[in-house]
Amino acid sequence: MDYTKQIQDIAGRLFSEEKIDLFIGYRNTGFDENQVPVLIKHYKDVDQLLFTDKSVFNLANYLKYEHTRNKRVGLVVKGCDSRALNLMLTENQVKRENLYIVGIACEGVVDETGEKAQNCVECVMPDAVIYDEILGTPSGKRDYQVNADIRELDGKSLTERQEYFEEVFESCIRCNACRHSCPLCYCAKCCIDQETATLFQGANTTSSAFHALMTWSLHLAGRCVDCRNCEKACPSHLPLHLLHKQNEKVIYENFQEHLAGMIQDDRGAFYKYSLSDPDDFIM
Amino acid sequence: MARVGVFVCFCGANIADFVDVPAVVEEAKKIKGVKYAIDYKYMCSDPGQGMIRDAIVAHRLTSIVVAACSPRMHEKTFRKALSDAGMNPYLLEVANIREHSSWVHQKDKKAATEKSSDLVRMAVAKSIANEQLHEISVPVTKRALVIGGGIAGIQAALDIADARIPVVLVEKSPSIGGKMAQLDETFPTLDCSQCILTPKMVDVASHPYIELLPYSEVIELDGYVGNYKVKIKRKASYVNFDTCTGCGACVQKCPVKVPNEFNMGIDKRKAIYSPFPQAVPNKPVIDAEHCTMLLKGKCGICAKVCEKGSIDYTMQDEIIEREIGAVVVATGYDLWDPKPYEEYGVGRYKDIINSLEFERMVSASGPTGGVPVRPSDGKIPKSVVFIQCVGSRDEAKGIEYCSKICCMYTAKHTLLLHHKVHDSHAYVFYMDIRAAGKGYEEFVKRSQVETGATYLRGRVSKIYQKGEKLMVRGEDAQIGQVVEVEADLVVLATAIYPYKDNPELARLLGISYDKYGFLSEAHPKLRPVETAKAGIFLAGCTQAPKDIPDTVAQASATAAKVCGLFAGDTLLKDPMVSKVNTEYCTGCQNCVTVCPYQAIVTEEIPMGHGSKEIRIVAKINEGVCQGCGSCVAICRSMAIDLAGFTDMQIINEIVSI
Amino acid sequence: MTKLTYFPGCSAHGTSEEFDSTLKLVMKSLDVEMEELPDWNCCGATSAHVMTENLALALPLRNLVLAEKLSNKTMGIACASCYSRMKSTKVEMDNHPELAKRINSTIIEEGEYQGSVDVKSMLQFFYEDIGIEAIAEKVTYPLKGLKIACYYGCLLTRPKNITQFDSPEYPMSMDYIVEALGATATPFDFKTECCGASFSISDTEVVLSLSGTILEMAKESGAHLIAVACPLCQSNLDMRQPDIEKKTGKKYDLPVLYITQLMALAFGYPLKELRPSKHIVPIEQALSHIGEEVETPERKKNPKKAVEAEREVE
Amino acid sequence: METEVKEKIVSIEKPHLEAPPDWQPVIMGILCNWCSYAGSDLTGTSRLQYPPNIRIIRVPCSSRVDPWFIIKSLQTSADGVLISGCHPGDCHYISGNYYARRRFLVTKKLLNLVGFHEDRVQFSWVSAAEGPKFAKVVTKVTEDIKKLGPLHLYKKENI
Repeated sequence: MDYTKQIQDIAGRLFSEEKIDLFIGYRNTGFDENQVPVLIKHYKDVDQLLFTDKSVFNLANYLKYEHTRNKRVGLVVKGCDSRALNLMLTENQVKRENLYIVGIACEGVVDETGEKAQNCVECVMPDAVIYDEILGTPSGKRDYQVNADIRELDGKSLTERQEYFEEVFESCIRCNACRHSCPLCYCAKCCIDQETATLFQGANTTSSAFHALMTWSLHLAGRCVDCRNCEKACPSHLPLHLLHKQNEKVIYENFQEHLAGMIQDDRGAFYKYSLSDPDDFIM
Repeated sequence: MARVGVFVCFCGANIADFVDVPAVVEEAKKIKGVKYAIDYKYMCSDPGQGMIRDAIVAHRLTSIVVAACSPRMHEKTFRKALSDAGMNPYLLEVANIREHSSWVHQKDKKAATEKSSDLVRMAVAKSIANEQLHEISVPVTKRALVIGGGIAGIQAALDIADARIPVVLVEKSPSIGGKMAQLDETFPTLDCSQCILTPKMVDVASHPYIELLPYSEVIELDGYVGNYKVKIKRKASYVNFDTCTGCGACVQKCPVKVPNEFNMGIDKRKAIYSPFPQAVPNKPVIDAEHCTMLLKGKCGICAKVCEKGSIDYTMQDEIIEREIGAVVVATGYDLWDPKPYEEYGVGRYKDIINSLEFERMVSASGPTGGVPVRPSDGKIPKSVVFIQCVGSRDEAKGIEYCSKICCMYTAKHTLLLHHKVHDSHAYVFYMDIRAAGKGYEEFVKRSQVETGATYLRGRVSKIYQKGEKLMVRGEDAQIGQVVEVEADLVVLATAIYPYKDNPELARLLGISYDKYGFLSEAHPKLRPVETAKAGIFLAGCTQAPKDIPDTVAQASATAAKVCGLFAGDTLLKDPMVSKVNTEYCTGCQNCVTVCPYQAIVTEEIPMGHGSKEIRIVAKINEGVCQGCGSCVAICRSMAIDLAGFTDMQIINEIVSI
Repeated sequence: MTKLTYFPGCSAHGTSEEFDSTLKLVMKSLDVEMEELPDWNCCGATSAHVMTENLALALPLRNLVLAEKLSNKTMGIACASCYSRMKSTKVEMDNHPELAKRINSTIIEEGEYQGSVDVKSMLQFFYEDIGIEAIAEKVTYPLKGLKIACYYGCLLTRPKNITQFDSPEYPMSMDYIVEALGATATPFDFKTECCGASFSISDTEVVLSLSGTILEMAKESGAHLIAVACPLCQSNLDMRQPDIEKKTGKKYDLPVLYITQLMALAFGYPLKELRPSKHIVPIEQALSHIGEEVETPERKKNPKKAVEAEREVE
Repeated sequence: METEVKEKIVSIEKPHLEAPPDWQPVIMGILCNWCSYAGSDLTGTSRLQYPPNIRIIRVPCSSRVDPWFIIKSLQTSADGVLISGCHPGDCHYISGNYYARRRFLVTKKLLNLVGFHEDRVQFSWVSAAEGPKFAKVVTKVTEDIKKLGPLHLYKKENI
């Protein structure tokens, strides 16, 4: 999967036609074969752009920051990224007319080991669901499959799970990188940092990490698109996707197979309901 | 620094017997922030409240905790005590140590005492986070909207208008009057429907406080109690009502004939028509579906014959907007379609009619001049079979409920038939005779004696044609045999069914309706005329099957409700509503979708201080907000909070133990 | 080439051979390949379910299981009573898996019930799978002039929640077929009335009076003959007719023909193929009406035109 | 069998210290004002007895309950949480409990994933008329929590 050429052409075209003020894409780190996001401001820089199966990051994330607001932005989105973008549009965080979206019919990106990343293996929607033009041949929606790690955890006993996660929460350093790397964590002031929440908790403790991560994942429940930006950003390499995948599973299985951001104007699972939602777990 | 006062009540023996009250007081004194704690026999008594008032002043207390019975019991009482002492009443918290402790742990005084102390601790913690709140006063537009111009709508409109409150009466058809105008005589007194109704209709037309909008429909309603805005579509009548004198020349000359809805299609009306002679307003309208001029662009006879030149083929629908404070919905009912009863041959035999058709026939002003005739050959029927509960009380083919009025009007019909065709005989197939009502049972008896009608208890299983006659085969349960009756005419007492557009209307008004389409009242017994939405009321068959007296009574009740609502210039509202912290609001508008009352709108504010850029944030309409807190719980950035139940208050409670 | 599993039932090989034979002819011209269900057994009819429910379900279930062994998706059933039993068994089985398991266990050596085969009466098959147009196309000898009262009997369309076919009280499918054959279907109110079949042996009196009214009404409707799709209806109305006439003193001579016989005739097969000899009431006289002029029955209003239609201009 | 499993869990789910003999669990009860709180009042007025471990918080509607409250309770004070609202269709605020229901299920499952026993957080629909039911529910929850033993996991004092 290599769309470098096409993307450079598109960016070039958009700049020359003055359709955009900046273009968000990927470029080489310069010191290894990995890639980093890049914000192109000038026509001359477009040749930095590239797109391969190492273009892992979710660029929609950069739309939540000051320097892209009210600018005409072109950007590249894979299937998962576009779903996040969809939600950002639904939740009025970006204006569609300000965007030129280059969708990718994604064949999956690789993780640090060079293998196809897990979320790509289990991906439900590899093609961009919203775009102005799309690169590659769409392969369409795939069947939902429960995350392998979750399946494994379900097999484990309560105690094993508890010990496992106690360690996870212990290793969290509360740096909030997960939050900053998540396109859907765009709150002006995160609830975790607000007085009401902070008042009763120590700074960096297992307890506060438990509290923070649980709250965070519940705020993303029914919204998370499994782009794993958070995990890539986490310095402690926490398996954050577990929390999200669990919620995704519960929601998919119980609430009319809801998947976040698949269609426009479809809000998160918590902002609607069905009379037929499961009721048996309630006395 | 918080200075909390704690007042623990013995409630006579109710609490004291199972909770060590003094111990609770001692515990309370230890709680951080508590400046004053005391117990008393009856806190709710005058001396008890006195103690609270005095303590507030004496100890400069900043919030009050009363440990006593359930807040659902005496919260108001104690709030009053606070305001009497010049303190904001919402600085009160009640610890429910009776229903939640002394009464439910009567075997374990120690545990009950500990629990009570904890409950006090929680209440104190919460009260520290309490804020001063003030009742919200909402301005009221003193004008009412009445939807539907049947007897219910007419009655409601007149009663409201008589209280010198302006009323907008919207009726979808060209004339008010509704179903009652189609009736001949009314049970149980047999006074003529027209004679008692038409005067009221005229009153409506001439009433200075009523704005009558016939041939119109409500298409939009927004706002909230006291402050609704309604959009009404006035359908093009193609006749200028201001200049039209109602002479009727146009109607006479119009060459187009179409089935007459008012007479249930028994006879024909013209394409330009007013539904019936006593119509109000008595001005004709052009039925665009059938008018040759409007269909094909030629004819135009009515325009030629109209001396006033009131005919205007170019007229368009117009949208009328009104500001109103309350709504009365009185859209009435339709007759249920008996198609599922195929064994009756409905639709195959002309001589099977429904009771409203019969009503029109026997009406003196009706299409047959007051004599019932067989639609097939126009002969006067000698033997008439009335079948009750067609659709009603029939889960299999119809609906479960009882239509309430059929027993009575069928009895009436037998009488009317007897009066119009003396040598006729009536057979009535019935399940039960339900004649509950003043003078009803007597009326049924009378009809049976006077007419000698044959009442057969049982269902009809089949109707078939034999020569000219209809053979009605049914069971006579009393003799336990199948009987066959030879009938010239069969009258089906088809069920009352809600007005077909009710669901649509309910949606645009934001009120709920049941599985049939009847609009739902707020409470089946205690709030039978209100809907769940404040300021919207129900009158007549739109809520459930009713006879005329019940309908009129309910209509007047709605009028009383409306007048009550408009009694003051403003409405006072509980201050426990959501508020938005615009600094934190991201404008994702999830709260807008979640709010069950459409109480959340959006507003544009500057991006930062003095900044030109604007951003969109949520805005609570305090008038509409009912304080459920749905929006608070789903707001990820915690930008919304619910006064009286703030996150801070609840978290305080949680962490206090 | 449609394929269809054929369940004749006992009567098709006995009292109603003419049904069986004409059915085969008709299917041939409609090019439907009928494959008789091998080793089929009694449906249990009315006798089984007065004994035990299990038996009443097990007997038809065996047939259903056998039918699933064949490749065909549909099983067409000649006899209305067999049809009723099979269909209601199928519905029971499909809606109550555990019951299905229990009953199935009694005939398990025949195989596991899948619910893969659809059960239809021949009438239903003609109406739904073949279609009125297809039937009309095959007509070479239109039965114009023939007035026919279509009698459905009790089981072809009832109970509705079982049969899921046509209207339970006033069905029209057969009437449409008859119209397609060029004949006129008379308005007939007793088309689903009980003929008393189950009493035909035990209490003949009942049959006489019940079937009597049916004939009476059929005559009322101006019919030359009665069309049926059920052997029991046929035998009752046909065989009992002389006794009924004796009882009532009226003369009906209404021959009772199977819809398949009429179709065969209209499809151009010679009269003898209808096996006239099988009939108690001779059919030739009635059939002689073919070719007579009839006032064409009023066509249904086109709903689109309805407004126009109810609107008249002086 | 069921209990055995629970025993096992109990023994491990409190790694930090054993339950003192006179230990009593604290159960945080969050009740909606219109149905469940009224129901609990009825339990009182009809003098139906139930274990004294529950501490009741009044909220206007079950939809006011932020999953965060549950997490907070487990993190700070409570050994178990009971949340109760109006039966589906009876919500005083039309649809509140439907939204709440979704959040509850997800929260319950998520907590379970990270090692909290399902019984730690329980939900019920109790109408204003169901005094007896409320007593039954509280008794059940209390017994379940007693079986599970004290919850030290993530409690601040253990860090």
